[in-house]
Amino acid sequence: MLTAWLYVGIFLVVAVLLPAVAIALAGILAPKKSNPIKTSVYECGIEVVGPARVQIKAQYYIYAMVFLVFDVEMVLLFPWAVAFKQLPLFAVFEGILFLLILLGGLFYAWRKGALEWF
Amino acid sequence: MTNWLEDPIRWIAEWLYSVLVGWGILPSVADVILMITGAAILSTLALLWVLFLIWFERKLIGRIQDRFGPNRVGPWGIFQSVADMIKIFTKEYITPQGADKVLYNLAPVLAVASVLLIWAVLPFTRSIMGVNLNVGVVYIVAVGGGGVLAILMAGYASNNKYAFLGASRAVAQLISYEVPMVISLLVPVLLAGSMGLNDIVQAQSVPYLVMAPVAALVFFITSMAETGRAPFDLVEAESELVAGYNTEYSGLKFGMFFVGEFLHSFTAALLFAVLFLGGWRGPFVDQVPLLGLVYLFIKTMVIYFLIILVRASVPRFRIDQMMDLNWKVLTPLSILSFLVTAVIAKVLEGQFLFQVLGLLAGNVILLVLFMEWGERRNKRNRRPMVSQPRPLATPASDETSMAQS
Amino acid sequence: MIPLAWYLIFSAGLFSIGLLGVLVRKNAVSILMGVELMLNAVNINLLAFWRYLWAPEVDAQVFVAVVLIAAAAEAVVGLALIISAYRRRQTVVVDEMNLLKG
Amino acid sequence: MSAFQIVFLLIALLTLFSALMVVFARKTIHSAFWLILALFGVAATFATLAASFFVVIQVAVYIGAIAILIIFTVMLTRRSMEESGDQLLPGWGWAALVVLIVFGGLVFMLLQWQGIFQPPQVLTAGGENLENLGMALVMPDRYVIPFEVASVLLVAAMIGAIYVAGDHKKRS
Repeated sequence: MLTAWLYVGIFLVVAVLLPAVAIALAGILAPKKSNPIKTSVYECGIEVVGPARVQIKAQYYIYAMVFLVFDVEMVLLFPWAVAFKQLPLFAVFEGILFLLILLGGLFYAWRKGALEWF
Repeated sequence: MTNWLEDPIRWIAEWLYSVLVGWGILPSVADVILMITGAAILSTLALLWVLFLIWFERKLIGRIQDRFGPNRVGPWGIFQSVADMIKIFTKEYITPQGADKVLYNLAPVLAVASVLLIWAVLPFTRSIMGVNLNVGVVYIVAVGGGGVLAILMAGYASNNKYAFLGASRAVAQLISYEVPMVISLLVPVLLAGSMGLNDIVQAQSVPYLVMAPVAALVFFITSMAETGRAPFDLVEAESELVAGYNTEYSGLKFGMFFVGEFLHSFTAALLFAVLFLGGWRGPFVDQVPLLGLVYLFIKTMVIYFLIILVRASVPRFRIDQMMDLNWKVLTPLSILSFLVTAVIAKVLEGQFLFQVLGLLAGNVILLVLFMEWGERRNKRNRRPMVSQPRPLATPASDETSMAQS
Repeated sequence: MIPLAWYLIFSAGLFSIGLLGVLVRKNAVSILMGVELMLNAVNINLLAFWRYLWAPEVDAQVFVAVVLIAAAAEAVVGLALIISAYRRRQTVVVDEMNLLKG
Repeated sequence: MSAFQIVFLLIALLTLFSALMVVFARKTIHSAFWLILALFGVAATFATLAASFFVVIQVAVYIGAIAILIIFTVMLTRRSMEESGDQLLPGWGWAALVVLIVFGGLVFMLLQWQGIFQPPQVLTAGGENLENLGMALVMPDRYVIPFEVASVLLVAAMIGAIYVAGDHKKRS
C-alpha cells in the first residue's frame, strides 16, 4: 500500500511540475510589455465600479451544505458497498435505511424550497 | 521475465530495472526512478493527446454545423492545434491589477494537475496501469475536488466581478453534480465488491452498462456536467459572464484551463469505459493483453464521440433548470437506482444469469416509472407555453378610455 | 520505520495550533477553522494508534469515521449560524457578536 | 534516518507551517486556503500510516466539501473578505503562552509513557481491510447504532442549517 501511495505522490509532483514548467517556459518566451491600461481589470471596457469581490448570495451556501452532507454519507457507504457480497440481507437493509434517512433529508430540503435557485 | 510480445511495456520496465540495478543503484532507488519515468511519460502523453482531441472536436463540431473546421495546417488541418500551441507559447501574460499573485498563478496548474492525477489509477490493459489503489473510485472523487478548488482560486484571485461570479456559479454546479455522480459510482463498486478500478474491470464479465443502465446514464450526464461542457457550460455563458472564472487569464495560463477542460472530458469518457463498458475486456484479450488497449481506446472514443454529439446538439441550460435537473431528477433517480440494485443483487445472489436479467428489468422499470412520475409532476407544474392572445383593441373600449382621459 | 512518538508529537502540535487559532482569532470563521485543525489532530492520533497497536482490527477506523461526521455536522451548523448572525449584525467578529443582549 | 522518515518530517513540517499560517494569515480567505494545505498534509500523513481509505476521505470530505463550505462562508460574509488588518484579538501573546504550556505538557506526558516506542503492527498485503470496515459499520453486534445515529445527526444538522441560513423573507 505504501508503494502505491508513493507512486501517487510522485505522480502528484510530476502532474504539478509539468504545467508549471510549461507556464514558466512560456513566461520566458513571451513578450513583457505591461502598461496600466493593459493590466486594468476587464469589465467590458467600462470603468470598474466597487470592489470585485462582491457578496454572493446565501443560496450558494445552501447548495454547498447539502452537498457536504450527501458527500460525507455517500463516501462512508463505500466500505459497505465493498463488503456487500458478504453481508446478510438485514445488513443490506441497514445500509438502505441509512440512505432512506438521507432521502428524507433531501425531500425536506426540497419541500422547504432550499433547492430553488431563485 | 515477461515475453516482450505479450506485454512490451512491462518488458521494457523490467529491462530498465535490471539495467539500473546493474549500474549499482539500490533496488529501492531504481523503483523510484522507474516510477518517476512512468509518471512523466504517462502525463506527457496525456497532455500531448489533448492536441489531437482539440483538433478532433473542432473538426467534428465543424462537420455537424456544416462547416469545414480546421483545414489549413497539414492534411485535414491536423496540425492546427500544434500551430495554436506554438502561438500560445509566445503570448504575453497579463496579470490584472489587485490580483492575488500566488493563487492566481497556482490555479491553472492545479486545474491541469487535478485532471492528470486521475490517470494515475486508470487501468489501460490487464497489467499496464499506474497503480491499482484499493480505494480507486473514491480517489477519483477526491481528485475532482482539486478542480473545484482551482476554479475557486482563479475566481477569487482574478479581482474581477465576472470571474468571481463565474467561479461561484461553477463551483455550485460542480459540487451539486458530484452528489449523483458519487451515488452512481457506488453501483459498480457494489456489483464488483471492490473499489480498485482494475478489479472492477476484471469483475465485468457482463458490462455494467447492462446490469446498471440507470447508474450509467446518471454517470454519463453528471460527468459531462463535471467537465463543464455545453449543455452545462454555464460557467462560460458568454452572454452573462464574459468567460467565467478564466476571464482575466491570458497566454498559456488560459491555455492550461483549456487543456484541462479537454483532457477532463476525455478522461470522463475513459472512466465511463472503465466503469461501465468493461474497460480493456474483449475477445482474445487473455492471449494478447495488449489488445486490451485497443478495446479501451475504441470504447472511449465512442463515448467521447457521444459527448461531442451532445455538445453539438443540445442547447445550453438555464442555471435554475440545471440545478433542478440535478437535485430534483438525477439525485433521487440515482438513490432509487442504487436501492433497486442493492435489493435485487442481494435477493438474486448466486444465480448469475437471473441476477443480470433481474437488474436489467428492475432498472428499466425504475426508469419508466420515474419518467412517468416526472411527466405527471411537470404537467401539474407547467406554466402555459404560450400566453393567451390578448383581445384586440375594439373601438368601444377605445372610446371609453378616451372618455376617461 | 517512523516511531509512534513522532506521530503523537506532530498531532499534539497540530492540536495546539488549532487551539491557538480558536483562542486568538477575531473572526468567527477562523475560529471554526481552528476547531477543524483540532479535529484533524484527533484523527491523526486515532489512526496512528490504530496502525501501531490494533492494525488488522477496524474499530479505531470507525471512530475516525464518526469524528469525520461530527466535524461535518459542526461545520454545517456553525457556518450556518455565522451566516445568520452576519445577516442580523453585519459582523463576523466574535467580540461584536453579543446576540444575547438583543 | 531513512528516506521514509525524511518524507514524514517534510509532510509534518509543511502541515504545521500551514496550520500556523491559518492562525496568523492577515486575510480570512488566505487562512482558508492555508487550511486546505494543512488538511492535505494531514491526508499525506494518513498515507504514511497506510490508511488509504482515510486519505481519500480526508481529501474528498475535508478539502472537497468542508473547505469549499468555509470559503463560501467567507465570500458570503463580505466584511470578513475585505478585512485585512490585524486579525488577532488583543492580548494574544498570553493565549500563545498558554498554548505553548499545553503543548509542552502533552509532549512531556507522552514521553513518560513506555508504549510510545512500539513498532507498528504488520498489515496484510492488501493494507487495511475495507470489507471488515464495511461489515463493522452495519453489523448489529458492531457499530450499526453509532453509524445510523451519525446519519440522523447529519440530516438533522442539514435541516437545522437550512432553517437558520435560509432566506426566509423572500419565500414567505
